[in-house]
Amino acid sequence: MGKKILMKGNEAVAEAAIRANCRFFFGYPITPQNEIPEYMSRELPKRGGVYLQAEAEFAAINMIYGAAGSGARVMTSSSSPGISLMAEGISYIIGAQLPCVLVNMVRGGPGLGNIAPAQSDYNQAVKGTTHGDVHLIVLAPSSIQEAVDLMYDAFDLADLYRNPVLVLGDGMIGQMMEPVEFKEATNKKLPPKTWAATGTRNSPDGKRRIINSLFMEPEDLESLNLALQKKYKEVVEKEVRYELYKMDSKLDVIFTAYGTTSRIVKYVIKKLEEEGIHAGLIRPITLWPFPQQIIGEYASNSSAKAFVSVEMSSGQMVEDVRLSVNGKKPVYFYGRTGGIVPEPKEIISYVKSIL
Amino acid sequence: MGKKILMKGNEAVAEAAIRANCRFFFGYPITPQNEIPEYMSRELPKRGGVYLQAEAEFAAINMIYGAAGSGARVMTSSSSPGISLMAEGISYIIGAQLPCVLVNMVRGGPGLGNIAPAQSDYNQAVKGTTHGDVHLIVLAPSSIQEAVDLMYDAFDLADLYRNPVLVLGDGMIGQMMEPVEFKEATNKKLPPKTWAATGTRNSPDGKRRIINSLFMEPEDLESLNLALQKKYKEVVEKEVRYELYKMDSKLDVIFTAYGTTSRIVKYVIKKLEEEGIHAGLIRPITLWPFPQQIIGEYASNSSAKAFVSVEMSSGQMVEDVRLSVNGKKPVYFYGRTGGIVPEPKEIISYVKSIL
Amino acid sequence: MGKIVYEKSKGLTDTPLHYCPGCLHGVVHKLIAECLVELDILDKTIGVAPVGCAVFSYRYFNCDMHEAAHGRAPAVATGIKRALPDSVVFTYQGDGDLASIGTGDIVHVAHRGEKITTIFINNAIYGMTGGQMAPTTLPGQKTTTSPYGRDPAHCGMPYRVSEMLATIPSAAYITRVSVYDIPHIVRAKAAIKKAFQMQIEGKGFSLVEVLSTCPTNWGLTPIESISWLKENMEPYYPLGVYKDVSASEGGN
Amino acid sequence: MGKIVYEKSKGLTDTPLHYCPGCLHGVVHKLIAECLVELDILDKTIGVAPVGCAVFSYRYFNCDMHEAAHGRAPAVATGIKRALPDSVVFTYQGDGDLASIGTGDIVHVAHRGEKITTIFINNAIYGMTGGQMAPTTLPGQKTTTSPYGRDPAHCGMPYRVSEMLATIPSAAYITRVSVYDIPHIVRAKAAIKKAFQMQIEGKGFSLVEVLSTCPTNWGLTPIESISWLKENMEPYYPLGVYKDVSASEGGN
Amino acid sequence: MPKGKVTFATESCKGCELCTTVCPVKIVIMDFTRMNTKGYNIATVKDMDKCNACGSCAKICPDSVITVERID
Amino acid sequence: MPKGKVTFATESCKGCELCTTVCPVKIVIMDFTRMNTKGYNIATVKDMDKCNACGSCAKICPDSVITVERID
Amino acid sequence: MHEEIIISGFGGQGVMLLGKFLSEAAMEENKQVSWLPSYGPEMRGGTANCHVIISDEPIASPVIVESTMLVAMNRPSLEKFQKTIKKGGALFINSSIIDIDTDRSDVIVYKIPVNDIASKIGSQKIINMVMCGAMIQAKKLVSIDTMINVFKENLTGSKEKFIDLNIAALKEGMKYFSENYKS
Amino acid sequence: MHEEIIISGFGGQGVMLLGKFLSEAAMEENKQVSWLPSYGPEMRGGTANCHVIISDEPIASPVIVESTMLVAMNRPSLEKFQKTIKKGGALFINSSIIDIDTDRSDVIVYKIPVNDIASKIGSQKIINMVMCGAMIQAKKLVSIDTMINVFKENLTGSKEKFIDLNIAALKEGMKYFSENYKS
Ligand SMILES: Cc1ncc(C[n+]2csc(CCOP(=O)(O)OP(=O)(O)O)c2C)c(N)n1
Ligand SMILES: Cc1ncc(C[n+]2csc(CCOP(=O)(O)OP(=O)(O)O)c2C)c(N)n1
Ligand code: SF4
Ligand code: SF4
Ligand code: SF4
Ligand code: SF4
Ligand code: SF4
Ligand code: SF4
Ligand SMILES: [Mg+2]
Ligand SMILES: [Mg+2]
Repeated sequence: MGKKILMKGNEAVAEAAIRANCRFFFGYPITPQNEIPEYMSRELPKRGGVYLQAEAEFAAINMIYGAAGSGARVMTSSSSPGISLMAEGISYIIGAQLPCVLVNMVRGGPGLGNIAPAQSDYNQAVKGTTHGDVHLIVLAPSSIQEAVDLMYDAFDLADLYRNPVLVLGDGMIGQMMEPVEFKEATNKKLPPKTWAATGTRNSPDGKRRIINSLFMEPEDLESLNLALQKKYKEVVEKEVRYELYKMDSKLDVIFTAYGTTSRIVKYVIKKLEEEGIHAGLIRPITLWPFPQQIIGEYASNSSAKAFVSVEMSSGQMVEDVRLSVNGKKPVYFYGRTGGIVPEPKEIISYVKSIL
Repeated sequence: MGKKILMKGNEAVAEAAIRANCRFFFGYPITPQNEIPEYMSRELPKRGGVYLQAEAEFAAINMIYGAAGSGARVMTSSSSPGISLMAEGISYIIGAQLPCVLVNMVRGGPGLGNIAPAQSDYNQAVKGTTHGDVHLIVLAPSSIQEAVDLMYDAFDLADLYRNPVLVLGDGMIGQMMEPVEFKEATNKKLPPKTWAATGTRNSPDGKRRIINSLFMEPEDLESLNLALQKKYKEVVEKEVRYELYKMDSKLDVIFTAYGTTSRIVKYVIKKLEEEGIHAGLIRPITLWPFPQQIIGEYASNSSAKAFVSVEMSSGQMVEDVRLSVNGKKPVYFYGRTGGIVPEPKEIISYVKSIL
Repeated sequence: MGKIVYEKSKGLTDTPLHYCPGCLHGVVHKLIAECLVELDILDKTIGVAPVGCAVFSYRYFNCDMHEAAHGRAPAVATGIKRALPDSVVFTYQGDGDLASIGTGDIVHVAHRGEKITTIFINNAIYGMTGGQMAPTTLPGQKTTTSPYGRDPAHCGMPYRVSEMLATIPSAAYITRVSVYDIPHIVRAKAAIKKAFQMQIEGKGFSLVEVLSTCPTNWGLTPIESISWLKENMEPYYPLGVYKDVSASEGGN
Repeated sequence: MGKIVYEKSKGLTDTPLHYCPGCLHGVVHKLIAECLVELDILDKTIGVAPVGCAVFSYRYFNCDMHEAAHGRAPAVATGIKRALPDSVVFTYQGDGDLASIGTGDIVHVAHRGEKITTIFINNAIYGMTGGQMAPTTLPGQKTTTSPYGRDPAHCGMPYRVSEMLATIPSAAYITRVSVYDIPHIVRAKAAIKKAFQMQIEGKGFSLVEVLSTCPTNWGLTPIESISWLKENMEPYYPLGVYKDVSASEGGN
Repeated sequence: MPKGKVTFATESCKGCELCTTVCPVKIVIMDFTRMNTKGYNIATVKDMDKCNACGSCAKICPDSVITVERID
Repeated sequence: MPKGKVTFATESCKGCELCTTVCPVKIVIMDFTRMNTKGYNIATVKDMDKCNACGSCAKICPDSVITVERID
Repeated sequence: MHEEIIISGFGGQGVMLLGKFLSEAAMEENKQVSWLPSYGPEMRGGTANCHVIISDEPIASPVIVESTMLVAMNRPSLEKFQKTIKKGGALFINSSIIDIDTDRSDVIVYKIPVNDIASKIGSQKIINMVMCGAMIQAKKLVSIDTMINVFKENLTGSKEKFIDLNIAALKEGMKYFSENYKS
Repeated sequence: MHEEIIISGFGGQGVMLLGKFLSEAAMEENKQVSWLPSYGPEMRGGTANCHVIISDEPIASPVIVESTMLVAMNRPSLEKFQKTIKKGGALFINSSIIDIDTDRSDVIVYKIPVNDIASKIGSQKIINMVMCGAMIQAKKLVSIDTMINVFKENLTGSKEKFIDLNIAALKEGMKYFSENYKS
C-alpha cells in the first residue's frame, strides 16, 4: 500500500484501472464521470496504453468488443443514458464471452434527468441490461477506497469468467474526494487468453479464432446459453460479497442498502442506537450475484421485526431483498429519487413509523 | 367483428394497429418481424398515414418521440437487438410522458443470437429496459387473435397513461398464420392530448408546450418520478390481466407461462389430466403489471403442491412468480433457450420429477 | 422617447440565458428568434433542443420545443415534421451532438430530404461537459481529453460537416457562417432566414453551420476567443455556401 | 496434369458459401482472399463480419474473424487495430450495415484515420432481411418497404457513400468498383489490394465500394441482375477513385 | 448622422465586453468599478451624444442586454 | 494459344450461369438435364479443346466451383 | 381430426403456398389451423418448409415435433424430416425427383411424380397443387370445393388466369392418387 | 472534531481549491475527510460551491444538510446557503463585496474583507487563502505548518512561485481574524 492521496472518485477509479493493467480505454464524455476519460487521456499515453474517444457510447462498447476479443484488458465508463446506449453491445460481448470492465456513475433519471447522484439504474444493471438471458457481475462500492479496490477485482473477475463486470457508482462516488491508497496489481493467476483472435500467426494451436455471438441453430445457441448459465452458477456460488454492519443478535430492524445510501444508513444506525433501537445493515457489495443467502439466513434467524431497504430509487433492490427474505419477514422500502440523497432524519422517522 | 382471415402474426398486428387508428410507423427491418414494417409501408400510404424507414432503431425510437410529442398515434416494432438499441430513447419517452406502442417479436439471444422464437427478453421488457425508475406496460399475447385484440388496448393504454406500451411476442407469434377477426377501433374516450406540442397557434391555452425529460433540480426530477410512480400505482391497481386455465379446486400443480409457452402448457395440462395429475395455468397477459395478487391467492389457498414456471428462457418470469408466491409454496422452473420451443413431453417429465 | 431600433426579440422568452459570458450561442439564439418573428412563423414553429450547452434552449425560444436525446434531434425533428407537415421545424445542435454521436442522424435527415432546418454550432469542443475533444477540434488544440493537443496521427484530422453534407443529393441548402462581428452577423442572419425559407418552400433539408466560441473551455476571454476563431477555425472551416438548390433555379 | 492457373483461394476455407446463386458477394470474397494471400498477410489479418448476408463470412475467410453487431464493424475494427497495431484489419459490410445503421461508425473510422480497410458491398437493398429499402435504393426501385417504388419526395434520393467519405480529411483511399465481368473484376482486385497496401503502409483509412447484385430480392436472374446493375446502378454510382492520398505523393 | 440612445439591462449583463468591440464610434466601454449582483462588471456608454443608433452593440450582445433607440 | 482444361466441383455449383457469360470462346454452358443434390442445374464445358485457360469462367464464379489448368 | 403436416422442398417448389392454401381451406371448413414457416436465412440455402396443423381442437404449439404427414418435395427434405413422422403416419414423396427410398418402414408411403404430372398439364409452377390434390384425396383434409374457393379468393387480378391451371393440377393429383392408392 | 463546511462563491474566487487544500491538510493530520463539489452546468451560471467534512469519525454522507461552517464569498452564496448553518455555527462572510447582513441571529458571524486584504498583498487570486487563514485561525481546523506543506505539494513546477504568495495570504487572514475576533 502506498501513501494516502486525496483524490476524486472518478480519477481514483481510473488510476486503479491502470494499476490493474488496463491499457485500453474507449469512451465518450458524460457528466458526472468525465474525469475518468480525462484522466485516461492524460495517463494512458504515458503508461503504454491507448485512450481513444469514441463518437458515441454505442461505438465505444463495440470498440471494447474488438479490443477485448483481441485479448486486451479494456474498459469504458459512462453514466445512465450512455449505458443505455451500450445495451446492444453488452449483449454481444456477453454472447461472445469477452471480458471487460464497465463503470456507470449513475445520475438522476429517467431520460436526460439530471446529473445528481442516483441509484435508479439498479434494475438495468442487475436484471434487464439487454436482450437475451444474461448477467453482468455488478460491484457497488460505497467509498472511494472501496471503488479503487474493487477495480482490481473487476478486471480479474472479468478475465476469470469471460464476462463483463459493471462497477456501479453514482454521481457522488464519482465527484467527491476522499483519501485513498493504491495497492499494486493483484497479478492473480488467470487462465491465458488462448481464445483471443490475434491473427493465426499468434494462434497457440495454429487454428483460427472467431469472436461471435451468432448461432443459427437453436441447439447451438442453447449450448451457449447453458455454458453461460453454468458460469453464472459458479459466480453465484463463489463471488457473493457483502458487508455486515452491527448485525449482532438483538436486532430490531435490518437495513439493506448499497453504495452511497449505505453510508447514510450506517449513520442512521448509530443515531437509532442512541434512541435504543437496534438496527444493523447488510450491505451488498456484489449486486449480482446478490447476497440472497445471508439475507435469507437473517430473515429466518434474527430477532429483527422487519427489513428496510433504503435506496436512491423508487424501489428496485428491494425486490431482491424480498426474494431473499422469501416471506419470512416484512420488507419495507424507503427511497428518494431525482438525485436527492436521503437525509438521516427522514430515514429515522420512516423506521420509527414502521416499527 | 368481421370475417375470419388467415393471417401472419406480424401482418395481423400491423393491420390491428392501423384499425386502432395508428397512422405513423417508424422502424427498421429485423427478422422475425419484417412483415410489420412491410405491411405498414404498403398500407399506411393508402390509409392516410406515414410509413418511414429509419436509418437505425435508435433513430426510429426518437422519431417516435417527436411524433408522439406532436400528438400522433405512433408505433414501432423490432426484435431483441433492435429493442436494446432503443433503450435510451425509451427512457426519454417515459420521462417526457409520451404515449406510443412498441412491439418486440423476441428472438434467440444473447447478442446476434438467432431468429428463432424466444422469451429471453422478459427481464429487459419488465425490469431493466433502460436507465431510471421506469416501467413499460407489457402485454403478452399467446395467439394471433389475442395479439390483434391487444393492439387496440395497447394504444388506448398508452394514451390513457401517457406511457409506452410494449407488446411482447416472439418469432413464432410473428411468423405463424392463424385465423383472425378484426374489431373496429375501440373509440374509447381518452383525455385530449392538450399537452402535445403542435405549434402555439394550435395551443388550447395559448401557452407554449415543452416536451422534455430534463429536470436539473433534484426536487423537480423527484416530482416527475413521484408522478410516474403514482401513475404506475394506478396501472397496477387497474390494468392487471391474466387468464386462468383449469384452475379448479383440486390442483396438484400450478403452471405459470405466458405467450407461446402457455399454449404448450395448456396441452401439457390436458395430458397430465389423462394421467390423473391435476394441473392448472395462470397465464399473465400483462407481464407488467404482473398478476402478483392472484398468484399470491392461489399460493395461499390452493391444494397445489408447487408452482412451475415454464419459459423459453433460463428463468426470468419465475422471479416474479416467486415474489408473488412469497415463500408459501415451492416454485420450480423449466425452460429451454436459444430458440428451442419446449416439447410437451419434456415438461411432463419435469413435472413428474418434482411432484 | 425615440423609435426603438433594436430590442430583445419577441422570439425569445424573458428567461435570462445561462450561457457563459460572451458565448456566441446567445448571438445565434437571437438571430433565429428574429428570423422566426420576421418570417411570421413563430406560432407554427417547433424547435428541437440538443444535449450540449444549448440543452436549455427550450427555455429561450418562444415557441413549442422538444428536448431531444444527445445527437437525436434530427430524428425527433423528423417525427415532428412527419406528424405535423404544416409546421416549421428546426434543430439546434452542437458539434458533439451533431458531428459525433449524431452523425448518422444528420446524414440521414439530409439523405431523406426532411423538410427541416438545422442550426449547427461548431465551437470545436464539447462545452457542456467541460471541454472535451470534439470531431471538430483542431490539430494541436488542447482539450480535457486531448491534453497534449489533438494529434492527427492518433485520432485524425477534424472533418468538415458542411462539405460532407453538401455531397448528399437531397440536402437543399448548406452553408457555413460566423457571428463574431456585425458584417458576419448580418450574413449569418440572412443565411438562417434563407434556410427557413427553403424549408417553407419545401425544397428539402437546410443546414447553417455557425463557427462559434467557447471562451470557458478554450480558456480565453470572449474577445480573445473571437481572435482565436478567426485565426484558427476560419482557415480550416472556410465560410461559404456549400450547397444551394435554389441557386440553380435562379434564386439568390 | 497441367499447371493450375486458377483454383479456389487458400484465403478461403472449404466451407461452401451460403449466398444465393449468382450473388456477387461470393466474387468479392474471392478477391479479398486472393489479395490477403498474395500480400502474404493472411496470418496477421483479422476480419470483421457485418450483419447482413455476409454475416457468415467469418466461416469463409481463412483468418481470424470477429462477428460485429449491425453497423458496428468499424468500431469493432477500431478496437482490434488499436489493441493489435501490427495486424491487418478489415471490415466487410453491406449498404444497410454501413450506409444506414452504421453511418456514424464509418464516418468516424474515416475521421480518425483508422488504419483499417473496409470493403463495402452496395447492392441497393437489404438482402439478408428479405429485400427492404436501403439508403442506396434507387428512385423508383421497388422493395418490400418501398412497394410502390422509392419516392424521392417521400424519403429522398439515395446518397453516395464514396463521394461523401472522400470529403473526410483522414480518409486515405476511397474508390468504387464493380465485379460483373472480367475487366471489372481485375480492376476491383487491384483496388482491394491497394486498399490493403495503404493500410500496411499506415496511410490511413481505405474503403472499396463494390457495386453488387441481389438477384433474389431484385427478383431477377443473376444475369439479368448484372444488366440491371449496369443500366441503373452504374450511372447513379459512377465507378472511379474518389480519394487517393498516395496519388499526390506520386504513387499509382 | 442619426442620433441614438442605448440602454443596458445591467442585471443581465455578463461583462463579456463584446459590445465594446463593435461600436463604430468607440463609446461602449466597460465599467470596472461596478458589478451587478451576479458579480459581473457591466458595460456602459461613455459619450452618448456620439451614438448614431447603428445598433451594433446591441446586435452582438449575446444576452440581449442592450436596447437602442433613435432620437432624431 | 495456350490450351486449357477446366473442372467443375459440381456439388458446389449453384447454376447461376455467370460463368457462361465470360468465356471468350463461348464453351461454358449450362447442362439443364442434370441437377446436383442441392437441386441446381450445373455448368459444364461443351468443347474443351477450345479452352485457352484464360481463367475467366473461374474468376467470375462466386462459389469457386471451377479449377482451370493449363495443359500445353 | 388432428393432422400435423410438414411440407418441405426447394425454394420455388411452392411449398409455403401449398401450406397456406391448405390452411385457409381448413379454416373455411371451421377447423382450427396454424401455419408456421421456416424463415430468414434458413431459406437462403434454397430450402423451405412449413408446418401446418389442422385440428378440431385449439392448437397448442404450431411447431410440429411429431408429424402425422410429411410432404417431401425433394431429397434433402426427405432426409431431414422423415424421422419426424409418427408411426403409422403418411409420407408423400415427390417421386419425380427423389431417387432414394425412405428408411422408415412404419409409415405409409405415397409416391407422387408431381413434376411429371405437372409437365403433362403444361406448367412446372403447379407441382405444389398436384401434391395438394393427392393429399386431400388421401386424407380428406378439405373438400375440393373449398380448395377451389381458396384459389378464387387468392388468385385475383392478374393472377386470375391461373385459377383453372390450379384446379387442373389439383384434380390431376387427386386422380393420380385414386388410380394408384387407396385413401 | 466534526466540521461540515460549505464554501461558496463565484467561479474564479477559488472556492473549490480552498476546500481541496483544507481537506488535504486535514487528511495529513489523520482526520477523516470528504470533499464534494457542485458540478456540471450548475457551475455555468458562474457560481460554485463545495462541501468539506472533516471528522474524527468515518464520514457518512459527504452531502452537507446542516453545516457547522459556511464560507460565503459573494452575496448569492450567502442568500442561498445561510439557512443551512446549524444553530451556533460559524458564518464567514467576504465583507469586501457582500453588502448585506445575514438574517440568521443564531450563528456566529465573521466578516473578513478578503478582497481588501488581498489587494494589500498585491493579488486578487489568493482571496481564497486569506479566507482559509481566517478559518483555521478561528476553528483550529489544521495547523499552519500542515497547510504550508499542502501548498508545497500542490504548487510545483511553474506554480512553485506562488507558494510564498499563498503563505502570505494565509498569514494575513489569520492576522486579520486575531485582530478582530476571538477564536
Ligand atoms: C448519450 C449521452 N452521451 C453523452 C452525454 C453527455 N453530453 C452532454 S452534452 C455533450 C457534448 C456537448 O458538446 P456539443 O454538442 O459540442 O455542444 P456544446 O456544449 O459545445 O455547445 C455530451 C457528451 C449525454 N448527455 N448523453
Ligand atoms: C440492430 C439490428 N437491427 C436490424 C437487424 C436486422 N438486419 C440484419 S441484416 C440487415 C440489413 C442487411 O442489409 P445490408 O447491410 O445491405 O447487407 P446485404 O444483406 O444486402 O448484403 C438488417 C436490417 C439486426 N440484425 N440488428
Ligand atoms: S461552456 Fe462554452 S459553449 Fe458552453 S456556454 Fe460556456 S462558453 Fe458557451
Ligand atoms: S439475398 Fe441477395 S445479397 Fe443476400 S445472398 Fe441472396 S442474392 Fe446475395
Ligand atoms: S448603437 Fe452603435 S453607435 Fe450607439 S453605442 Fe451602440 S454601437 Fe455605438
Ligand atoms: S455584450 Fe452584452 S453582456 Fe457582454 S458586456 Fe456588452 S452588454 Fe454586457
Ligand atoms: S478458362 Fe477461359 S476459355 Fe477456358 S472455359 Fe474458362 S472462360 Fe472459357
Ligand atoms: S458461375 Fe459457378 S456456380 Fe455459377 S453456374 Fe458457373 S460454375 Fe456454377
Ligand atoms: Mg461544441
Ligand atoms: Mg445490401
